[in-house]
Amino acid sequence: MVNLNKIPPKNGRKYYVALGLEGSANKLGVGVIKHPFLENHESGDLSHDCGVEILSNIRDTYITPPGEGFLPRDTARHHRNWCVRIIKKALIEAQIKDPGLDIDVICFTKGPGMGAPLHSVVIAARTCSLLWEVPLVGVNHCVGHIEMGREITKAENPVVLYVSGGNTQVIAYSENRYRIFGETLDIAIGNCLDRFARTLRIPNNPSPGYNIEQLAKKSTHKDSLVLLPYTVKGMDLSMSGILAYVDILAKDLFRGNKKNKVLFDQKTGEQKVTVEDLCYSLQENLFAMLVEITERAMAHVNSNVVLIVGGVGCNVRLQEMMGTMCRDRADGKVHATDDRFCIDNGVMIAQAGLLQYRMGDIVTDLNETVVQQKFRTDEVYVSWRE
Amino acid sequence: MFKKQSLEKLNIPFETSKQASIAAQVLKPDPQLRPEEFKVDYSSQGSDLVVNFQSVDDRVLRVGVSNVIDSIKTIIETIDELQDF
Amino acid sequence: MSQKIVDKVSEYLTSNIPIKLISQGAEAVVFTTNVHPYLPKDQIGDDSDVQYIIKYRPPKEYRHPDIDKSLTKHRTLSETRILAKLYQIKDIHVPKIIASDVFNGCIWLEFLGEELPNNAGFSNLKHFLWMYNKDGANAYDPIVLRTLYEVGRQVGLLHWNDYCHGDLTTSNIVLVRDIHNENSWQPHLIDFGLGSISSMVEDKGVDLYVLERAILSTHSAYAERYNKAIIEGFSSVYKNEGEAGLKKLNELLNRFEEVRLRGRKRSMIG
Amino acid sequence: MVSTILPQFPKFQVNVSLFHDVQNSEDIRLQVAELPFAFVDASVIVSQEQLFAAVYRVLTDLTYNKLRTKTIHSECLLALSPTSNIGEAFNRFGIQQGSTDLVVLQIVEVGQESTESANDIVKGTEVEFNNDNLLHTYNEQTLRKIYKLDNSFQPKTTEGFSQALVNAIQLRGL
Amino acid sequence: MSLPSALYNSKTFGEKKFEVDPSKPQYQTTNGATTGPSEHVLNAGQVDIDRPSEPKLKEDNSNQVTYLSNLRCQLTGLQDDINVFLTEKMELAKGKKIKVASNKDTD
Repeated sequence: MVNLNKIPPKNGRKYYVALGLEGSANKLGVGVIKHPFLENHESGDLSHDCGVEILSNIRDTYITPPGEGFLPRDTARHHRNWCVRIIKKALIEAQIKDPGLDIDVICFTKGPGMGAPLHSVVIAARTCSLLWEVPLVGVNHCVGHIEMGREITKAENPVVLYVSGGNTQVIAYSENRYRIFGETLDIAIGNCLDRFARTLRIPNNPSPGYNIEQLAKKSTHKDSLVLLPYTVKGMDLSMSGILAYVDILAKDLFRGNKKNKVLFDQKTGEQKVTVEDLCYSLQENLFAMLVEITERAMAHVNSNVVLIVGGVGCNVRLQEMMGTMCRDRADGKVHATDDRFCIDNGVMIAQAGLLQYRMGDIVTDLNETVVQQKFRTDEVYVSWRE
Repeated sequence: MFKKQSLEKLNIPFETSKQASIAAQVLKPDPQLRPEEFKVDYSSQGSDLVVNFQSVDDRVLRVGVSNVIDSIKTIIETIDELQDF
Repeated sequence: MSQKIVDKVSEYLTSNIPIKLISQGAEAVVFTTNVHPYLPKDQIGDDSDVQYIIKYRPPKEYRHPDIDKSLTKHRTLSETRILAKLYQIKDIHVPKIIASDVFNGCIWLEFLGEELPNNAGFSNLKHFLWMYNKDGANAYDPIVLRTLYEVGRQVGLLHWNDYCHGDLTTSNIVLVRDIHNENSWQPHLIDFGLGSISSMVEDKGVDLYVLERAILSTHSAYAERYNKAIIEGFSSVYKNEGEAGLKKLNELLNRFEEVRLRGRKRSMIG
Repeated sequence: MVSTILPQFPKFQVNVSLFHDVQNSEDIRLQVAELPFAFVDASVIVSQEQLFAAVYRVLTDLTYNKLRTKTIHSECLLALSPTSNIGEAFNRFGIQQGSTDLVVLQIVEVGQESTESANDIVKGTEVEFNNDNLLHTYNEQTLRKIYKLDNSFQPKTTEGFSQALVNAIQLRGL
Repeated sequence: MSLPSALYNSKTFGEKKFEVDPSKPQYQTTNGATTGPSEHVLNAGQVDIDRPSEPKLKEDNSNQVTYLSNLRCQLTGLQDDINVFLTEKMELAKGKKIKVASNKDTD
């Protein structure tokens, strides 16, 4: 029996307030949320329906010039230099008057992610905790995505497709863990898209994936797809081979290498494939693979509900494909969220962290707050679900 | 013992002993990436934060010291901006 | 189940072939029928209990038609081809092919397995293990461990002959009860849509890893012992092949371990 | 004569007769192109299953416009073959000079049954087209060679042997 | 009011003391000379929009920066001094020419 009210709200209030800090990759996010204190949370699995109120959700993304990825050192510098300003902005927007009185818990991303950026945020989190005398909770980034997605969409027990710059996983809940049913055997989908974008000098603002999506829409040769390798292995997939293949095409396209038979007509020298076409083909191919492994996991665990989370999850084409797949399954339904919650943010860390806090799982020694670059989704004991 | 290069007594005078103590507590938990090449210890003495570094060479010392100072700057800014929010 | 898919299959098969849906997997919809696609009725005998499997890969509207056509053809063909090859290998148990239409993504197969007692479901490995994982049952019953050993042997035979399954889940292993001994189950590997002919130790290592994870994800509490039994059965095939077999086995198990570690340690940057 | 309709292809009727002690195979061979039948040497037919699997393949290919030969009956010989070489298929499965046992196959559209019957053409003893009667005439060694079956493959029963041929028929040309 | 300071010590070099002179401009800014974006992204055309926040002013309208902001500025200057010194020593050790007052971070 799950009791989400194990720890009562501070100062006899009828609600909880949590501050969430996220900085595991190139986004720095701070959010403040509120959970009403509800009697029916004392029994039963209602962790997907906390009645969350988002008091603020501020994000700042470290942007690099076209053709460049984000390096840990510069990303950490961005987070360090913006962190306090963003926290302040989030507190003001949330109308927090006295953090020490108003905030029940400070939640931070413990991992997985890039070490230096994670560390720069945890320094601020620890300082706030000691300064305001508010307890800390370390959150698994992936669990943050899942909990935020569940709360926003109210999807009770979905198969989760988690797709971002560093992750590609198909997850389903079972016996107090988010278990990984399928995942990439090499690189993540976002990484694959980002690196492709770099070769073609597609801008990183607001994100390479978003720009690929916009370019793909403009493809004028949608009827003739550039065929790419399709590498689904059971519920797993592999993308490094696809990247290598499409990257050669991208390079030849960027340089105008007329010898490439896929891109240029060998007789007339005419260009057959545009940047837009290549973006379209890559998306169609990669997303078909994602939808397929998701459907495989659904068939395996006998579920008909999907939740898409992670930065790549706000791609409308991916959502549309997933929706079509679900429609063809019995009463299937796809849930997704928009960029406010899909892309890394502080609110999701607050949501998962507050659930953890309400179950009594808090940091008792600052040594527990050391960040973990590698922190698998299934390592977390999910105490807040049946 | 690798004590070849050291930066002793990096001394940071905070406003209060509580601030200095918070800074030391915040910095202490993180393990060094290469403990065989670089060592740090933190303590608060009154309102001062005192940090001692030891390293096998100047390169490792430079990276390590600068990272710690970066963190201290974050701590100072956090306290400065959020103490009496 | 979308009626559209059923309608499409019914149209393809015509009303002369009554079908019953038994499962909607991710890529294929599986039906049973009691009509043979080409043998005259009077030649089959009066046994109306005989059933056949129709495995249909419906066009997937979510994916681009070019990808869809190519995948459907490729997988149906590859499944047919592999089943045909495996059929000729001694001691490997796979369903027999009755007919295959790769352009329409349709395969007719021999029906295998049965309904487990007490509504425990169809006799695939998943349901079988669940049946023994229930309260009151012995999860480590010798029947279970022997069956898992046999599962391992089937995979071992597959790999020894340089075939990989590509999707070894517990639902893709069907158990057929021995007609002479009701406590003896012969595992049959099914669903070779992602199968391949491969001598690469990597592919085999991944195969074993996928199976191990499948057991772990649906039978977590007993996974360790279960996986051990599978590996014992698997190894027995290689050990039967003398020095060369042992050498290959070691190489394979080492790679399996490597794949497993890779899985655990895989960079997980958020 | 076995006369049947494959459930998936109700527009076509399939008639099959088996003849033993055929005396006029040479005559038939000469006019084979004009006759609306497929004449198959029975030494390469193991089972009903093998023959009907080929018919199924022919009707599928016909439905989806994938026939490789000129007529539905020549297609039957190709469909029996594990390779796509048409000449080879005719040589291996078609009626031979000295053929004494013949399977005569006819596919006609329902409602357009021809008046011509296999009995009018073949001079021999018609027996029922069934597995038992095929048992005595098929040549396993020839079939092993044609279907390239490995010697390690030693099925316990004729059905087991037949299945390997069915497999090959499904996969021809793919 | 005491100032941040540090002491370097090595067997081969001896001691070097780092001290802050509050009147000099490099101890009055939060934007350090050695803690900018890495050379690599600057070369790729990065415009630095991620500088540290400005020092905070006291709330008494005195137009003076707070004690902690002052400390942060001084520490920034001290960090630059230490970085420059250690960078020079590293280059010396490598037998390379000393780049005087290099404002580029090298880690």
